Amino acid sequence: MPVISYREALNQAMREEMERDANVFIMGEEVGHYNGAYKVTQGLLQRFSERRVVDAPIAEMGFAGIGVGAAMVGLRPIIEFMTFNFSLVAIDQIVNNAAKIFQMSGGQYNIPIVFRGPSGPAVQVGSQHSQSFESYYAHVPGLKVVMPSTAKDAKGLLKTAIRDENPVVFMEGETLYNTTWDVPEGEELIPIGVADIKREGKDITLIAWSKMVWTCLDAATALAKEGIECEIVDPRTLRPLDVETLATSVRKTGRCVIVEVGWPVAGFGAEVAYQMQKLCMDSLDAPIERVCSDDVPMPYAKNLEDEVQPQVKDVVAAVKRALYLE
Amino acid sequence: MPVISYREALNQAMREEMERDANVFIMGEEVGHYNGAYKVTQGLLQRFSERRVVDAPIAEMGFAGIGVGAAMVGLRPIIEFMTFNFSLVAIDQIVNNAAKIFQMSGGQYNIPIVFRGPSGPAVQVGSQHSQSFESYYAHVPGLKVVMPSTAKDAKGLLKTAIRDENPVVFMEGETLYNTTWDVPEGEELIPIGVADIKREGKDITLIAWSKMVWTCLDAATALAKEGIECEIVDPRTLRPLDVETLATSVRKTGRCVIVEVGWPVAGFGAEVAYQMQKLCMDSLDAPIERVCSDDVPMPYAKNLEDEVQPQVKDVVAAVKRALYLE
Amino acid sequence: MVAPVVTASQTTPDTKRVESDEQQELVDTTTAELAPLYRQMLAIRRMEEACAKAYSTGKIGGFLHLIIGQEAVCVGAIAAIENKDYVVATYREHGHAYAKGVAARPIMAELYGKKTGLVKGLGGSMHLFDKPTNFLGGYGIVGGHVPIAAGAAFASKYRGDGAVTLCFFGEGASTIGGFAEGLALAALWKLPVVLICENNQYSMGTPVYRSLAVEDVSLRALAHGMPRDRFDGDDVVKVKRRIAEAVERARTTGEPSLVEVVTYRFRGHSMSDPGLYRTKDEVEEWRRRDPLNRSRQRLLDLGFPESELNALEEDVKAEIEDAVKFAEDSPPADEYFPYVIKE
Amino acid sequence: MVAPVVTASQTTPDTKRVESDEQQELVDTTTAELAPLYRQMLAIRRMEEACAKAYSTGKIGGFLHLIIGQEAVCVGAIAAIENKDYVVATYREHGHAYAKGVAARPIMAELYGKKTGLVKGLGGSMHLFDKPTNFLGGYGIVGGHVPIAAGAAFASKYRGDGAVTLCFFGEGASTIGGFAEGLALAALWKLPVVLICENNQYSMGTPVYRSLAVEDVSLRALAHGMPRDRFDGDDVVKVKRRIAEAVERARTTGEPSLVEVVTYRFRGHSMSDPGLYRTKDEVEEWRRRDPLNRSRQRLLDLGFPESELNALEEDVKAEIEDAVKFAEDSPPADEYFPYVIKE
Ligand SMILES: Cc1ncc(C[n+]2csc(CCOP(=O)(O)OP(=O)(O)O)c2C)c(N)n1
Ligand SMILES: Cc1ncc(C[n+]2csc(CCOP(=O)(O)OP(=O)(O)O)c2C)c(N)n1
Ligand SMILES: [Mg+2]
Ligand SMILES: [Mg+2]
Repeated sequence: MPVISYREALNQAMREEMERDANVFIMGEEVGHYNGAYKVTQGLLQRFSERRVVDAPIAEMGFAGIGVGAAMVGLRPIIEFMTFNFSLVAIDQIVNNAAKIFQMSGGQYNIPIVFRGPSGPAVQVGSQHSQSFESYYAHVPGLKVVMPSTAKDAKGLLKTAIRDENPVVFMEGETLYNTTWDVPEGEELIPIGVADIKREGKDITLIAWSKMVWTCLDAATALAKEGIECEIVDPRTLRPLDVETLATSVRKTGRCVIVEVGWPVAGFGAEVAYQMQKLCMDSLDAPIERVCSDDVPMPYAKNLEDEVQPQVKDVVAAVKRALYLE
Repeated sequence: MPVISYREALNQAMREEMERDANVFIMGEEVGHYNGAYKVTQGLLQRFSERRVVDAPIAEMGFAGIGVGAAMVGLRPIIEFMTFNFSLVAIDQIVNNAAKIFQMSGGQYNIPIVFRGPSGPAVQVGSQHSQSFESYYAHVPGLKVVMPSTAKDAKGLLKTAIRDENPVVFMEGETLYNTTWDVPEGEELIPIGVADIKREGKDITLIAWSKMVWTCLDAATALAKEGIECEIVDPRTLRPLDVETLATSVRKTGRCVIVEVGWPVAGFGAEVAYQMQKLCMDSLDAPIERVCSDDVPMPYAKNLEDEVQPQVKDVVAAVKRALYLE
Repeated sequence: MVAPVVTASQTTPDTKRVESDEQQELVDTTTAELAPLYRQMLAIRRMEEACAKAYSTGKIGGFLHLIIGQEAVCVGAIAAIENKDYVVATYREHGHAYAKGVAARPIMAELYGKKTGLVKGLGGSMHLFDKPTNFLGGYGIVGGHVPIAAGAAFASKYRGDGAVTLCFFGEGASTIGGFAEGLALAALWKLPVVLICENNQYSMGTPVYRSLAVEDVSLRALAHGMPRDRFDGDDVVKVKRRIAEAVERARTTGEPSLVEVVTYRFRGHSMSDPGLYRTKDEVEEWRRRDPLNRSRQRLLDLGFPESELNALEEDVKAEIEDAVKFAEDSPPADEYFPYVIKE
Repeated sequence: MVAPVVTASQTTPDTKRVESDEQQELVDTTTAELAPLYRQMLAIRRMEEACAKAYSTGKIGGFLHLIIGQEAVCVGAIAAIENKDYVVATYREHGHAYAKGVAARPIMAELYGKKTGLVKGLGGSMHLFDKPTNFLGGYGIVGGHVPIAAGAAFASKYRGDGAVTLCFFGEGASTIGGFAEGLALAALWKLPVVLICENNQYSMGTPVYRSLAVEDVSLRALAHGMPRDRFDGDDVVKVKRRIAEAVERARTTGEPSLVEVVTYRFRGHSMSDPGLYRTKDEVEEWRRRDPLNRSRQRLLDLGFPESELNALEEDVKAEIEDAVKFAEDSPPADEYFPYVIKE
């Protein structure tokens, strides 16, 4: 199996799906001539021409809405947000139109669209550019929300998302683009709504998605040296959420730490916590712990930025708290 | 103590604060000549003139941002959203500007602004007009979020919000405007961040805010007939959240049902559930239950709309589940 | 490409076709053209009246925005397009749906919240959608549907299917960002969409002079070199002709237009609005220009027999009564879970 | 008020003052006026160069957007206002902050993420704010700051304090809703704000002809009857004069303006952009019009002694070196919790 980057995996997924279906097109800022602000769409303009790889002006609300309208009448748009920070100016189109038209039309018009782009903090870009809005999208019935942590998941899930008949919010890890993973060549579709166990372990369950899976893997390695075996469960899709796989692991280990890079209050981790305490109360040997970014706008200075975000040491500490080891 | 309506309480709060401080002004659609789409600003134009009661065109992003800019340089705007459904087109101004300028400016510019208006489902207004976005705002550091359930709380908290040095998202219950409550005349300021026990009871804790407090009160009355005594705790402000008062009650009763009118997934109730299981795990005799609206866009037909939303019978059923009575 | 070093301004690219005469000219027509348009306007008027009645007895709930007084706009405009063309509208869209070909029965049943409703009782008055007639829906967030219309037009251009999209909105919507972005993108990409502003003088209780710095909404086209038009909307045939020009341009050249039609709603913003912000005189003045009376008189002037007119009116009456009865007799809406996610 | 029954269009309210000559005239000035403007531009240029250097050695992180080539715009414009007036800017705002009176030291320290930074290391390059000079900040969401500028102007009008707000943004921002709404509200309410579009030909890698249907951004004023202006931005004195006209209008009549200044950035969009989307020739052509060279030559032509010029240049060099040293030597940023909520 070739080892490719997360960026390349996304690029392949789009390329393959665009080859497969002439109704798929990409629209967003700098996706074409510039080859993508983060180079995820590299080469697609050259391959598919301006008709199908459309550079948009700075008008997220406008082009998100154009995507929705085009999807209503049969196209399958991929709308790239340069980052999901900028999706806030377009969120009304996603929440009030994309998510609701199937319902408002009594099932007549479905919206096969993917909104994708990087999400979560990058490095030193300050508070307006370092946010994680997955809980906003996961909150909304009518949407699906996907957050892959590896190149393999990214490819298989993006292909599935593009073929889905519903709006999918596909949030990529900005700091994952260069990470690599074994990815099978050609067609591997990963279903939406199926969690993946990224590491097996018996002592405690870590639930994490996107970049935080990697932080958990590092923490698990460190903890393994102390004889603590973490199981890492990556939901991969937040809506629908594969609560059963998560709960099975938590029932097995009796302990649960949720790790997310976003803000704590009403973050998606809270939802996971609610579900786990509800489904696993009898098996839980300790309260569910959450590790999140500090409840602050992201500072610019590197030292503070690191302090704000969940680090390996924070996960290790939470695991120990949940194991009553300190 | 005079009995006044929730609407009148809000009106009094604004009127009194505008009398008190010449920097306070109101801006929003139809707030002036029309006296408010829901008549909350009744009479204020007449009293304070067009200078301080400003009818805005349909440009939520624009006038929310104007409020932020005016607040930066010393005014104290009250921005009315006709309903919070329309705040989605302005949410970028709230999340990226109002909430962050104090931080981005290193503490130089604070933003004393209130964004207020009705929130939550009204009656038969369909999916784009029946939404509860409190979890969106509660998610964001830099904001405060207030959701009063009674006329008394509405008045005391709105006055406090107007005097706060920070942005406050003040979400009113659209279906509460006509409800009445004893409200002391003149100055009673209710601090932000203090929960209120709306009913005492020993068997189970119901945590609910805004309209759902009333649903819980009705459920408690019904349950009392069966000998079940519910304690109803109303956080009143979601951010900051008075976890201690909530936890004290849950520790006392050992059972907890959270009732919210919004969607379940990553709703604010999830956050409350996380906090309660964390702080009260040892005292909990049953998993925390959540009663929410169904996970669907709101239908128009009255019968379906009722089915979607938490009703007294749903709360009663959840309480019985939590008490292992069925 | 080397950018020009000197920054001479481009000349103002005004492409206006705006009436400046104070008198309304008579537009050539025939009874064969006008009678069906009159019939449609009348059916919409009667349907709206039936809605108002049902609302007052609690059979219709929520917000109910009637289009009484503005019928010539949707009827005239939609008469200028084909079935394959798309229509996108606001919450004030019963007439647009009807003009696009949706029957009165499922519209009424929808407003009654019935299972037989156009969208199964899920949408209500503000959210009518109909796929067979390419009616892309009624939307409740002001301005939010303008990009959607641009998107349907984008798809037409992408596929080269020759369809044109009409997008209706009020003058109050012309200040919101969604409209501005839809307009800019349609102009940049030359999307075959006709943006039709129904300037009915009010945005809820706010008259144009308090919501717009300049009361001519069509001027917004100037910034984008987009063709624009502006005229009064009492004469349904005139509306049809002028919209047809824009449709033709969109269909043949792909070029969008911004067309403002000046009109008036006779009732309040919605059923809960008593409309106290305007004088009786003002309303009366506009009522004298009722597009229905105007068309009816024109038909008679053109020699349409009064007896046929009466028959037509009876027919409309029966159609709407039947629709009301259908709505009354239909079973209540009964499911919503299947309409969240398409499996 | 009875609305007019007949819908004659208002005439196009163009209030343009746009250059049509292909040659740049010389604007009258004196060494006393020009020398300090040149000094400011030079300091900004040197500061930007120092930033680029520090970025390449990893001492500055994140996004770094330099304004090299555009210095005449912020310097000229801000020279036209007083301390009490407000300035609102984008993420490309080091020069604007400096021109408004912020010292190089806290700017550099901020970019280094130091405790002594202008905003304590919390904001970085994109978010400079300074209350003493009424610099209302640099914002990262394109267009999102335009309503904020309108809000500061609203407050000035509310209080009658006579202050004017300048709002800077790029031509790429002119398609986004936030800009459109800010523009519409400023026009409607006659807010004393001057909206200054720095048209530097590119929005990241996108040239104007691919982002705007019509490349003249100032035309957006037409829809609102707002005064507009458009001219090239190489001559700092010309910028100052023309912005002064708009400022004077805002200060005396409260009327806002939309002013487009045509300029060019010599570097990529940010430090991570190699700028491959434009030709060497194009960049060279614009470099020949470098506003600094132009002002320097003008000073000499006006009889400013070369020796004084050299001294001035040495002085600037020392100032920036000192700022860099200050940044280098300062302690790292160390707290953020106190800056979330004001107690
Ligand atoms: C974004 C948004 N803001 C506010 C509203 C509330 N609202 C509904 S209709 C309306 C007035 C619209 O006026 P106009 O665009 O002129 O259309 P008309 O109702 O006159 O047909 C308002 C303010 C809304 N639905 N959406
Ligand atoms: C809403 C939003 N969308 C996208 C971006 C990403 N972005 C940052 S700057 C920029 C280009 C802006 O171009 P222009 O307005 O011309 O200003 P310039 O950078 O040329 O000064 C883009 C697309 C953003 N910051 N905000
Ligand atoms: Mg209107
Ligand atoms: Mg630019």
